[in-house]
Amino acid sequence: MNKVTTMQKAVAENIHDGNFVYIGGYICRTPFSAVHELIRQGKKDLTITRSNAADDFDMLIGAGVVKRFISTFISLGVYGLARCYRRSLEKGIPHIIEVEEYTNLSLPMMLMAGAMGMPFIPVKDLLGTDLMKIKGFLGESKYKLIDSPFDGKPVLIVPALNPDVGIIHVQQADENGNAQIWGIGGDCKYGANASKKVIVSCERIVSREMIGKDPSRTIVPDFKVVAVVEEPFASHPGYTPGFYDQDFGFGYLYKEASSTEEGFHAFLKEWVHDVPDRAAYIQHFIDRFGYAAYKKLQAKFDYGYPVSYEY
Amino acid sequence: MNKVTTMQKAVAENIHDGNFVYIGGYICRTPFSAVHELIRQGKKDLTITRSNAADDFDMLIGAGVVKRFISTFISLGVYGLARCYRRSLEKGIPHIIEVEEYTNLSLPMMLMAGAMGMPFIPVKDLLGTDLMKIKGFLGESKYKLIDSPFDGKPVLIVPALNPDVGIIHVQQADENGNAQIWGIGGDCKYGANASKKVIVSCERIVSREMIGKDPSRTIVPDFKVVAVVEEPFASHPGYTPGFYDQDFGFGYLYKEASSTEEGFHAFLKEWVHDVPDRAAYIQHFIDRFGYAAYKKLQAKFDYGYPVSYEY
Amino acid sequence: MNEHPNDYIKPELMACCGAREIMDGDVVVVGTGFPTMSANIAKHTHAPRAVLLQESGVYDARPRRPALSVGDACLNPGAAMIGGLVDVMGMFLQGGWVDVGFLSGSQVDRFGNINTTCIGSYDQPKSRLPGSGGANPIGALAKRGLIIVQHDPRRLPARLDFITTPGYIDGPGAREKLNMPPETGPSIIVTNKAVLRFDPDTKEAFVASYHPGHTIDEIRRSTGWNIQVADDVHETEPPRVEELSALRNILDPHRMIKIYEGKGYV
Amino acid sequence: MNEHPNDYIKPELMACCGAREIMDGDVVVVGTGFPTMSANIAKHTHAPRAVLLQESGVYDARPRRPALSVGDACLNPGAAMIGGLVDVMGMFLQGGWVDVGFLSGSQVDRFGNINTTCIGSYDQPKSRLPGSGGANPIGALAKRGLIIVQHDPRRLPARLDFITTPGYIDGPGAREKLNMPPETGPSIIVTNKAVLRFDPDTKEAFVASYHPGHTIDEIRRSTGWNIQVADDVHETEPPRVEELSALRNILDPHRMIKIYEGKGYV
Repeated sequence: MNKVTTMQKAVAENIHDGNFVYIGGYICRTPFSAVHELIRQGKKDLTITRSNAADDFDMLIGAGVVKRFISTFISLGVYGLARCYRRSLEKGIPHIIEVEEYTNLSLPMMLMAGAMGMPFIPVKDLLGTDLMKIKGFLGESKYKLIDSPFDGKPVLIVPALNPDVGIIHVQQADENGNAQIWGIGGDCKYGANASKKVIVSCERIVSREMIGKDPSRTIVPDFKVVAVVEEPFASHPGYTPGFYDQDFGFGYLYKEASSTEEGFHAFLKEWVHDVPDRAAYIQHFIDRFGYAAYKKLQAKFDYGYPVSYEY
Repeated sequence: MNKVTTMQKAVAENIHDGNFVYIGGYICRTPFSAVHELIRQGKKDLTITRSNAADDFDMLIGAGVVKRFISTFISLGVYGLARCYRRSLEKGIPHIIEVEEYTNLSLPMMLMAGAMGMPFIPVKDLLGTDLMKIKGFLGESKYKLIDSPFDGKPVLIVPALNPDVGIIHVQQADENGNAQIWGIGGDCKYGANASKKVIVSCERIVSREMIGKDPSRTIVPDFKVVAVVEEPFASHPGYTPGFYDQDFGFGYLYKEASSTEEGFHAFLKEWVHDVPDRAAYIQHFIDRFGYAAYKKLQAKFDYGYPVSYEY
Repeated sequence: MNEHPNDYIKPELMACCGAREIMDGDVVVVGTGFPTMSANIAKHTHAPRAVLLQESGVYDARPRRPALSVGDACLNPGAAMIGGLVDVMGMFLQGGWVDVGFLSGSQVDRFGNINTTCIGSYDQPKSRLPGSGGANPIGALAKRGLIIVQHDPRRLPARLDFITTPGYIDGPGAREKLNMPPETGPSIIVTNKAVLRFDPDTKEAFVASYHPGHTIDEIRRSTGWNIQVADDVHETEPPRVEELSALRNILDPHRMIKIYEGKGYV
Repeated sequence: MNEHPNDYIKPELMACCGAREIMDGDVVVVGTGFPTMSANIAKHTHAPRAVLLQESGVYDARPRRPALSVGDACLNPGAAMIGGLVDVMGMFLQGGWVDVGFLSGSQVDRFGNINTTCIGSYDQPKSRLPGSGGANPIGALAKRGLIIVQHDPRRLPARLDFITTPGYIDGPGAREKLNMPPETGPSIIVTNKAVLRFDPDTKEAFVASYHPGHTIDEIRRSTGWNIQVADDVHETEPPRVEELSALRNILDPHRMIKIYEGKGYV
């Protein structure tokens, strides 16, 4: 079944106010065009999650899309603290979001547990810290500290997560949604597979035959996927291995802009609301910074070796 | 650190009588040359495990190497029941092995739990069947049925496994032990990573640079590996994707031979004890069946596409 | 109206009975032999969007020869996704994505429980069988279990020597009590004499249809318990032209399915 | 005898202090900045077989530019293994394979507990910080935690506003009581004034050495608790020629490390 569509339709048809949404990426393969579309469509009251959140989550929070955030960390990397996040928690602008905090061990494990149909999973972090004392919207279900039924020793267990929708950006997918990646994975494979349905954006749509030339690269099978969007440069200002580098200059631009409410909204107007889709975004990028700046981000070529699955 | 050695040394130095040994493979990438070496060196009292065992496990059992077997299944595939396994359990020949039985869901999960440092893992199989009633050498530690601390509902948890040694065969590895595969994985990645040390045999040793051309294929990092053996055709009569096909004729030969004690021992003499190493094994194969038969098993070429990790 | 050639063999009829249980879009875990044939007949007829998984880690394989095991080399080239057991059995099956699972066994009881562990006692078996493999979790977790078994009182006994794979266990409410996932469990038993289905209230298998050439009386005598018969019991629909055509022209041109005749599926 | 050039800056000295804690063959989880520099100085001097992991999923990266985050594009080409968080944080860290983990924080207390969550109260923070990320599990599970922090009473307070990452928690026996893995915990705090180590009995950080140009008295005044001093306290060994050479010629030719001076590491 051909699931190729536009990001506008993918988001409009599959993500609803109040949904629990997993958004993949780790600077690597951030699904930024989907994030912009969520903002453009004015989605509300979302619960969002992923390990090590960055500018994309900050932007969603600043835009008022987010009600709840299952988090481990959020920053702008080299550009320091996440401004919109801070404004939300320190000053209630645009509103205070509810936060439930885990770590880069427990949250990926909770997504893996969700993907694998486990009710909970034991982890060895959190213990002895104030992360145990603070309980947000999950309340007493944030974790349980039990005595192991095997040896009686204390074991921490955390609940599985199953988002309503997972959004990931990948290098390539076929029209049905078989999605392939290479390079840094973050919690992408398990976040997507834990979700009840998956929206895939990709740098290139390839044939089912090409998928079959290297099936070990597939992280999500087509039967979980509800929409496939061919969206080159979708991770910008993040990067996609083999396609383009991270745009540190744009990161600085966002940092500066998001340092004030006014700057943030001007940024949103320019880069989100005033561009209807990713093609217009790229057009605007080139208009504003020049083709040379765009070209400079494109990846060098250094291909590896092909392998055979034949017998 | 260059860990390249011979299978003789790898097994002699790293596997000791009484060890708990994970042996990878799923017809695909069976580490058969290591299995033969275990028999040749007369190892004793091993506890062995993997999901969906086959001819290699049957051979180890018939050769008297095995004391205990954490199992899910064992057969000769199209050639039916595993003869040596049956003789052991039905007639005590050469001795009765102790069996602890799980399934192709719970055992891989127990190995994954071992690899990930979890004490136990919840699973949704076994319930309501006699697999719950029979408890072997793990006794009451085979599983625990608890009420979920989250919702009070019954949850089955099974213990993590951490073998002393893991043995896997892969397509390629570098001299330090970074091991790469493609194609059917079975429980190989988690079985190896759950083990305290890993012996890697491979079809080809490649440079560290070649590993780095496609790091997403690596399933075991070098710091877990104690020995690397370049051992082409090591999976025969199993197969390795991209290298050679399964040898159904040889499977029949083993089935016929293993149908009697005498036949089995004659088989061991011919294919294990009378050949000092894998090179001699291949020589004997060619002497016995002809180069054409050997050639026929070699994989066709149908290479996929290379990818770039550049930025 | 469907055409029904009359030159079919029993294993072909059985494969077609399995195929008809698969709905378009179903995610199906298959083994080798019957399951693969059934699933592929379905794909080539009424369920083109059904998709197949093998427990070894393969999704949507494109084998150019019939796979002789779930780890067969021919399942590798061209598949849509290849991982390992944890991906297929954990992420897809335990994750709740599998609609149909095929099962077979040396013994099957009235509740669809299956024995693939031993004949005789577990500790001193008369015959030691392979064990569960993927059968137990497939029986526990697939939404619809399709069971293939030969129809005789030894194979359909009143009581199993060992329950390897759960059907409805000891009857109504048993799966629920154990917190097994809702709306899972066996949905059909296809034998060489009949199609059995499960009563929603008693969870017992009953005769839904008898294959051409067989009688209710024969089926009753060949069953190890006092099997019930549906009010609307009828003759099983023989293989349709398009079903046989898919099987013989595309899936099994060498008619390897004939080996099942030798195994007693007549 | 080692030569010690005297043209080093404080962040270089601190990076060298970190490097000296790494033993040959250690598996090291690194972030960016100091940790990467320390680990690589070690690799280029006394610990050539130390290996590096980034929590994002990377093992043994070969970056051609300094990585500005643990997910930096430059970590991809040439790495020995790339998976995801579950591989590095689950399989390697929680699996017990990580010898050394680098940590930093806005506040560190006498037991090596770290705050990266908030200044002020959690519910109404004066300043909201990024949160744990990988720090909490690294602190919980690495055999030796190496902590980098600026030395002033605000950053080394008597009491943290929030414990994000566990050191020795509230002292001896605390980790054991929680069944945290044996022989794990912080082993050193490197500040811009001193090297602190942990008393094996009290689990409190004490002054092991003072950096050239600093005094015990100054260090005491800059610490938020009544810090103990080792009997054999001595001046920190300045950067060695080969350490500086690795840093300046190979790892950081543009001397990006100078930005830490601007951040107060002087």
